[in-house]
Amino acid sequence: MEPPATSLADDAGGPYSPPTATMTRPAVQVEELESVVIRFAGDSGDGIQLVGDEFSQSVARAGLDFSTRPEYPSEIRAPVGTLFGVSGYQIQYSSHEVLTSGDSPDVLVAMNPAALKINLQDLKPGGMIIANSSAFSGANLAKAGYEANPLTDDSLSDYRLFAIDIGGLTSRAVLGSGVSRKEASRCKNYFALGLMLWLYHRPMENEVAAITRRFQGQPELVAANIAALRAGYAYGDTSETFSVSYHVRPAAIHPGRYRSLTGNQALALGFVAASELSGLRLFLGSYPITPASEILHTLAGLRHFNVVTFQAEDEIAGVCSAIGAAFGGALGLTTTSGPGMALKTEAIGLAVMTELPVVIVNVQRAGPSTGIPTRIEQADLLQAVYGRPGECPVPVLAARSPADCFDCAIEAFRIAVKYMTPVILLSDGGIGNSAEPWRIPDLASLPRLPVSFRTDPEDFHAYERDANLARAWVRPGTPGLEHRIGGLEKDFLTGDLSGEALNHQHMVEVRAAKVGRVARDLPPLEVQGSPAGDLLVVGWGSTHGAIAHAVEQAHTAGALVGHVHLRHLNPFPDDLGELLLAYRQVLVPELNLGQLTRLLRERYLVDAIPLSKVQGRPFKVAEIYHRIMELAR
Amino acid sequence: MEPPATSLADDAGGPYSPPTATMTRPAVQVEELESVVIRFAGDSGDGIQLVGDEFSQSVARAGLDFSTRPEYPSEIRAPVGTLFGVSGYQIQYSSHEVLTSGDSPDVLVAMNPAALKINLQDLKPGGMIIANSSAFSGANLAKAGYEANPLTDDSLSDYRLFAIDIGGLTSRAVLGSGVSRKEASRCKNYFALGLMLWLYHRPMENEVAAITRRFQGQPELVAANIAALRAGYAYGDTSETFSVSYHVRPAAIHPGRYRSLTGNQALALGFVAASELSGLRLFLGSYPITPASEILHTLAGLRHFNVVTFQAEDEIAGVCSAIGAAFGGALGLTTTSGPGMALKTEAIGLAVMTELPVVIVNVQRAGPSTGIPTRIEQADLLQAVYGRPGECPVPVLAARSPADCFDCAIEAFRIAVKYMTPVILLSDGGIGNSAEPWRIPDLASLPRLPVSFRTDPEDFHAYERDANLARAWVRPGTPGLEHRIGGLEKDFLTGDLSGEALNHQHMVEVRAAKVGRVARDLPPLEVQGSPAGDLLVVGWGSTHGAIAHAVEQAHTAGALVGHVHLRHLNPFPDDLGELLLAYRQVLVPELNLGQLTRLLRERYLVDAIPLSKVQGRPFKVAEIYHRIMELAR
Amino acid sequence: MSHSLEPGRPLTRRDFETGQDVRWCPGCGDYAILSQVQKLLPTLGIPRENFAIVSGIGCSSRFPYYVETYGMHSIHGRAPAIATGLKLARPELSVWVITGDGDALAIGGNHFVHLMRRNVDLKLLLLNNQIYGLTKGQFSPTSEFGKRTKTTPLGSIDRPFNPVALALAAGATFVARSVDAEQEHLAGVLRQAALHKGTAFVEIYQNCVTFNDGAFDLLTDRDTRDDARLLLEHGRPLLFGKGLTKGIRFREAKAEIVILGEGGVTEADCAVHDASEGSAGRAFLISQLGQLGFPVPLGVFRAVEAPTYDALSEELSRAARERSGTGNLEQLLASGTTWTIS
Amino acid sequence: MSHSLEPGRPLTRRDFETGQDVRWCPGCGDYAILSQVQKLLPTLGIPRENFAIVSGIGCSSRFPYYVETYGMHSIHGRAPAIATGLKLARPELSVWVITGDGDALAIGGNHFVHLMRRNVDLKLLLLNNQIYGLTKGQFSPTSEFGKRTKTTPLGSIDRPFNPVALALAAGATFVARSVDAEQEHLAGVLRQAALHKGTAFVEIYQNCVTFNDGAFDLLTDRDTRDDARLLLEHGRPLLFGKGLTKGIRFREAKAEIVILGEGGVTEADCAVHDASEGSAGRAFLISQLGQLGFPVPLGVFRAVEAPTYDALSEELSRAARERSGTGNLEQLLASGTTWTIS
Ligand SMILES: Cc1ncc(C[n+]2csc(CCOP(=O)(O)OP(=O)(O)O)c2C)c(N)n1
Ligand SMILES: Cc1ncc(C[n+]2csc(CCOP(=O)(O)OP(=O)(O)O)c2C)c(N)n1
Ligand code: SF4
Ligand code: SF4
Ligand SMILES: [Mg+2]
Ligand SMILES: [Mg+2]
Repeated sequence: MEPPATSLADDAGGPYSPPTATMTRPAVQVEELESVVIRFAGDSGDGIQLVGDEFSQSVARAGLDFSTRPEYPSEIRAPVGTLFGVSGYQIQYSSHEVLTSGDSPDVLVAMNPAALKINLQDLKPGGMIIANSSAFSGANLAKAGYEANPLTDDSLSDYRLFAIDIGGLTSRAVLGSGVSRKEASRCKNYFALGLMLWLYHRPMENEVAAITRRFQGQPELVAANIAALRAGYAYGDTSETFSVSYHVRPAAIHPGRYRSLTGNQALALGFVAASELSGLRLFLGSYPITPASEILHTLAGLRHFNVVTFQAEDEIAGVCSAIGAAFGGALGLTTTSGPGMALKTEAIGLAVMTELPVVIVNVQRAGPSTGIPTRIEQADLLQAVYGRPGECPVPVLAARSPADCFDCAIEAFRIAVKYMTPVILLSDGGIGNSAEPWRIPDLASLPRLPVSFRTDPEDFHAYERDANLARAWVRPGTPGLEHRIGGLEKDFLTGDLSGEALNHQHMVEVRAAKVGRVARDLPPLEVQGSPAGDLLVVGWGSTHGAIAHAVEQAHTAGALVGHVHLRHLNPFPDDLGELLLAYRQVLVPELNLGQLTRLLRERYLVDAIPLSKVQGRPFKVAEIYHRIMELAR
Repeated sequence: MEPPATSLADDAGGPYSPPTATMTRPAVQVEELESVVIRFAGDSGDGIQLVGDEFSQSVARAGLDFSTRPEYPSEIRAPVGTLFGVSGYQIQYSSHEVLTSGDSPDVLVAMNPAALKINLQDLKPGGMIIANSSAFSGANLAKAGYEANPLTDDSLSDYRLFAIDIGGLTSRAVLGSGVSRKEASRCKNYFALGLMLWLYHRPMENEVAAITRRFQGQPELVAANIAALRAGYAYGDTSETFSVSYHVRPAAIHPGRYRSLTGNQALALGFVAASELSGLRLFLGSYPITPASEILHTLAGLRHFNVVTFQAEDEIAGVCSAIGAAFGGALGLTTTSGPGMALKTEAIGLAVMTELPVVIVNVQRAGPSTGIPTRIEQADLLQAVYGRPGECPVPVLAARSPADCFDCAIEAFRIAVKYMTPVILLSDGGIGNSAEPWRIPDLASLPRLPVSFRTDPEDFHAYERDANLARAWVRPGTPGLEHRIGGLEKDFLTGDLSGEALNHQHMVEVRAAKVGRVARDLPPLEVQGSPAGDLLVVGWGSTHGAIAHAVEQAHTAGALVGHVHLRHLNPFPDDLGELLLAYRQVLVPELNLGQLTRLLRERYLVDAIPLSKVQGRPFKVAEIYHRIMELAR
Repeated sequence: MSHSLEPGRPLTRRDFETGQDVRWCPGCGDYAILSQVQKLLPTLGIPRENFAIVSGIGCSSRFPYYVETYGMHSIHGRAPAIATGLKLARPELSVWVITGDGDALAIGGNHFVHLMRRNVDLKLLLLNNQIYGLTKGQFSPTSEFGKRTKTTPLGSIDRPFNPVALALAAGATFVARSVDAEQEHLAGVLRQAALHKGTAFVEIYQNCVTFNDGAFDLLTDRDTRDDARLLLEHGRPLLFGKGLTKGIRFREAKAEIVILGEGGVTEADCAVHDASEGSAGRAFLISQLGQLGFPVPLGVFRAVEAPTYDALSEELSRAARERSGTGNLEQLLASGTTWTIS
Repeated sequence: MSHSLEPGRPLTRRDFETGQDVRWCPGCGDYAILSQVQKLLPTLGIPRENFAIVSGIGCSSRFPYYVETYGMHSIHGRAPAIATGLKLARPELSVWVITGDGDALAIGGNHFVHLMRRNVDLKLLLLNNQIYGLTKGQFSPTSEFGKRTKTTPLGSIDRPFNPVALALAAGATFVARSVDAEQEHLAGVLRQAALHKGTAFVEIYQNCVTFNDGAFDLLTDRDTRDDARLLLEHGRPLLFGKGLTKGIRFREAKAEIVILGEGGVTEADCAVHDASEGSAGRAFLISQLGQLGFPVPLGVFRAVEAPTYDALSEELSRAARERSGTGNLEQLLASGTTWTIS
């Protein structure tokens, strides 16, 4: 298979530029790989995220598929060299479709002892370690809890260790560029990047350009960082440290124009798209919280669209302002994570009662309570479905990947305006912060979001319903349609207050039925693997990649296993019940104690088996694969 | 069966006084009844609740069992004569055990047209109407939506109508007592009471005494109201309007000393008992909300106990202050209803994480959102069990009757301190406001609530657990045990912050297992009716009376039906699974869309059938009975 | 149902009445306030459909049901937040918030102060009866110390808020106080609030006949009111008492009562009220008078011009469009580093 | 683990250190504040085990982990409510609240003002860095207008709170301000707060090196601080500037700057600071100075005596017992109308 032609444009609408390969390759052996998992790790001040991002950009340009996962320390700027100050960035890229950032790295780039200490346990047996030996000295070793220097005490003999004086080499390389010692030391991440580019056969030119852009107006820094980059590349090429370098063939990716996107960014773009597609103002009322804040940050930078962002005094004000905006005829949006979600539940009840289109995004994190804010978890599903007093039904969606976030954002507002209802959209910290390539869609391919406000005063009744059981949306400012809504129970037609027994029963049932109607819109479920057989693996949210890989492996190994991944968690798609019956057993891998499992058991009386992991870490493909093979025999 | 001897003491420890029967009975026919349901209804200014309470006291004194249900208008003081200003009070009393306030009244006392209009639909076919004819005039009829006077247009011919000029007769009776016209008119409720006492063979003396107490220091009002009471009694006796009067034999009630109690009062007393039994301060932090406020009102009046009440600025501060108090070594309590419950969920998560004994009472009302605040509903069960982000398990209990509230209050704190966990206790507006006789327990019969604070600094670890999986409770102020707790995930032993993968999994599982342990303490389930057979009716909360009646009837009619009523909703009792298997079918009557049904289906994969009523009204026995008979064949 | 409007006909009070039965206790002070608002709205030159009234929960918060405009009877304490969202989404609407002392200052206290700080162009009427009416008589954050209520049978130990002072400290640009029974005064204050650009906060003392009857009698009874209250008028000296024979002056920064004519004191010695003063300092001093045994000030404490939050928000959007051009979705989706696989 | 105490040995700073790694950015102003608190606590004559520190969420709220007392790192904004419950349950404890500008004034604004109003005997230290630190740099309710942050790329349109003014308006009995870098000043203010009976609120300007570096440089740099700040001292005239050559006086409740020596002005013409004044009016005027281009006041604005909420609460219980006797459960259960079935 030949690598597909790729083009790179750094800005929207930029000119086509053919791939470049100006460096002559060193004369070492080249090994072809199907895929590789690399983890960069270092102190939070080491610029690890930057290196990771740049490396992934480079990989993307080559038409490779990839997936990344940053791991931030939970401290803002932890003391240098400590274990809790370690920052990590993992990337998997491949000539096949990449669905996760990989279970265990093949290569660990460790910029200091703490980074080695924390990440070694994940490294594949026999994996490669590239360690910055200059950082492996007294204080740093002690802070990481090493009694002896692991680079020299033979304790790493099970791995392929490359101890390189990255610090020293960088300092020498940047000599003469006019930067301070401190600045010089900050360049070592580019040394590491240069080395990795060499090792994985990636060209350097784009990085040079990127450095030039990044340090615009600071010519010494440009010079120093480029020098470090080139020194790293040259080190690989000339030092004869490495006898092998690696090449991964480009993937057979769907043709099109691509960019890299995190889940949070994708949500932001999706919401802007919903605004443009509906012609309505998007109003975001939000209170910052990890790992959801980036959606607010991104949308705050897009006010040249019909977008208004409002940093509220708390989460309650966030959702309430969105309800007010929806009452005004805008797309009401609020974004948060677990603790904030708890606070919004009373107001979501009001949105249910007033039947206003508001989307509530919960980028889940590890709980309960403050929990482990920077860690992944999927434990807010039952809260989304059942977590409000009263019979208070709300459609619930979940995104499965960063790219899927874009579609889910539009889908959430499609449902909200069609059915006049709040909608909860679940993402998680894994998806939110991970990047993957995203094929930029044609505008024409996006779904329609038709909205028509009622303007005709003839025979108007505030709670009269259309065929979707939705009441009419009336913008204040429309003459003759003045009316009042609120949280008290309403007459099913006029919307006047009503405490009538049968009216209440009717309204409770209608609100439930309306949410139930959402199922009518859903496309048939797509099943990966066997369409029937021994085992159906049912997943939702960010476990998609790991499950899909595991099922693919199991299927290839001959197991009669299928995989369905649910985007709609409430209501369930109509065809799910039948699908469940087509298999002998049902397995539900979740990053919680079995929440979807409970919903499936209750709804379908199926003895679904949970596969629970609640460690603040994503599933490894192998964990799911093993369970599948146990069950599918 | 002879009526049991009864004694009446108006104050605790008062002297024994034998029953009195000084009035000579009128010479009308006396019909013996097994039970009777009476509804008093009138304008909210008519003193209906007072009459109802007095009547129920009278019935109680006779050793009859009873159950009452007030219906307040949702307005504070609605305009006179309007439909939404109608206040009602229903009592059922019987020579058998009384479990509900009755489906349909046998007798309706209607003080004005609006009261008639609203309540007529509930009256038994052929039932008795006692109407205050003086109120059936122009404006009042119009406000109630009557075009003609129903007392005179024959529209009530299906009922036994007694139109009595209660207003006029009262005015004449109180002439000379020196009260104003307005005050005179306010006495008509006592006329009605007098009449009903006569009609149901109840003595008048205690009412005379009650009036004397109530209007202490206002001799004219004492005189006037006693005059009205006697006039009502005399009217029955002498007017020859009634050819029959009624007598209900006293019930075979468990001997003991009794008082009448609403559910909210019973909770308050139960919490004081928990404080006394544990020797700990009871701290209530609460924000007023219908129908829960009365618990706060009652406890605020009991500060001569070791009780501190704090009216917080909102529900969040209410629960947070309770958490702070529990941290301080007190019994932390907060009380609310649906909308407030929503607001407390974030903080309940903190209580789960810090493992502090806090009891959260939710006196449910009709939702969602503001809903119908004065109406009954049981729709907050799923929110109680699942309504928090993260894996956040909390034991959930529900009281079945006003008297049961007392025991549940103690049970809630028993669990909270034994397992160091927040506990949610569900009641509802029906139970909260209804009164029933309560046998005053012996102190010695109350459960123990042993609490021992840790004081030994040796080998102290903040999250070390005892056999119940509870961590130690340490009161600040204890030397050498200084430690920090909080909402972040903790090391399983030391309580230090931990983001460790396996520690988190362990802690999530331990918190779940701890709540699961509660099931070990539970007594075997009690089954009413058939211990196995065709149909098990599973209930929880305030539906107890209606279900028990219906099952009794069905059982008597030969159906193989059993009834189990769950106090513990999370975790379920260990023997529930087996019990469910002993019946062909399972029916779950609930005042919601099937919330316990969902929990049973999920847990036991049993095809439980919901019987849903969401009308802001309790079940009628007949509704459940019919469904039982359909299913049990 | 909505009273129908013929185009062109001037609006009247009746156009702002709904058919709904008004469900307050007979004699409740809320009636008078409703009536003043219904009189005021038609005179503002704003089409009826461009009004929106948002309330929380409480007796007072039933208000929107009785005014024939767009309205939302929302949840307890959150009306300011909902109204803020509405106004930011639709700056052209005239948005009013109706709230109670519990709604605005107990559960809603945070939204209240943040609204004042931001200066969103909303009118907020706080119907202060110093009690929780709807829940039948518990003390509120404005109830007096020592008050006996259902939750304080031995007397409350909470010291009350002074809502005017709180609003001033939070940065409010318009702060006023009136009382239900003084219809003319109330009408005047409400009109000024309506005309203010920015958050206009009006505290209205409101008599709850059922649970706190007579709380403001001192201020409204003919016999006592002249000495008990101080009517603030912009540009006029601070005078009170029967025949305006007493005055307030500030020595350094302490208030003193002076008797005109005594010891040669004249009107000119009294402080002149300047509602438009840049600093909120003096308005705050005046707001403290009631607490100190001085007469209770009624009227407009402060009315200063400042950019409104909603206007600034629109301005941000304009600036963003100026900088980046009107947003283009296609460009946005394809922004950043892109590559093409063919 | 707890540093062990021999009975009788006087407490030292080290007794209040925990073994925990302190996880703030190097150079963060929180370190200095922690250090002052650790120095102060052993000197108060309170056994170590009788301290409890409650915090919310934020960088600042990590504080309890580093102080060897009882502590709770609670949830965002709610520390005042938790601490209130703790103090009402256990009035004998010395309870401290540590909070940030977001924690106390954004999500926690309501609990903050209600705490001030009630005067619960708690010490509340607000570490104000005018930014959300923990969530990595969004503007806070105390950030300046126009600030560019992650959520305001075009500049913030929110006008900031003045926490001191807000606390005064809410009725606080002790209000002070200091700054992390001025260790001695901070130590003095903290000591006064600790000794105050009632809610003691201290706003501490705290430098966030990572997201808002240098925010208070004007107040702490040797070159600028003398003109930029006004050090309040009870009973002393309001003087500032190098060599204390300038003063503040109030004319009719308006502040003016005077230059000593110019036009015959002497110290005696300047306002004398009286933190114990009954009315909060003048303290409020002083709190406004910073906003008006005058120097920023540091020190104790207000320190007045008033019954504490917790003491009043205990007093209620005493009164109840006096009236009804110590509660007897048996009697309570059998109270009201009872009847006996035999
Ligand atoms: C979340 C929530 N908490 C509590 C309540 C109960 N509640 C309704 S109104 C109210 C207070 C009303 O007082 P105020 O705002 O002064 O209004 P008023 O009735 O006096 O006009 C309370 C506590 C509620 N509806 N929702
Ligand atoms: C309910 C909830 N909402 C939001 C957050 C996210 N959050 C944590 S700290 C914080 C603000 C911190 O700012 P500040 O109080 O000023 O403390 P600092 O970090 O600056 O010391 C926010 C928004 C949270 N943890 N919980
Ligand atoms: S309770 Fe008070 S505030 Fe409420 S309607 Fe009645 S009088 Fe008005
Ligand atoms: S982010 Fe700022 S406030 Fe937080 S620890 Fe770092 S310097 Fe301190
Ligand atoms: Mg009120
Ligand atoms: Mg801060």
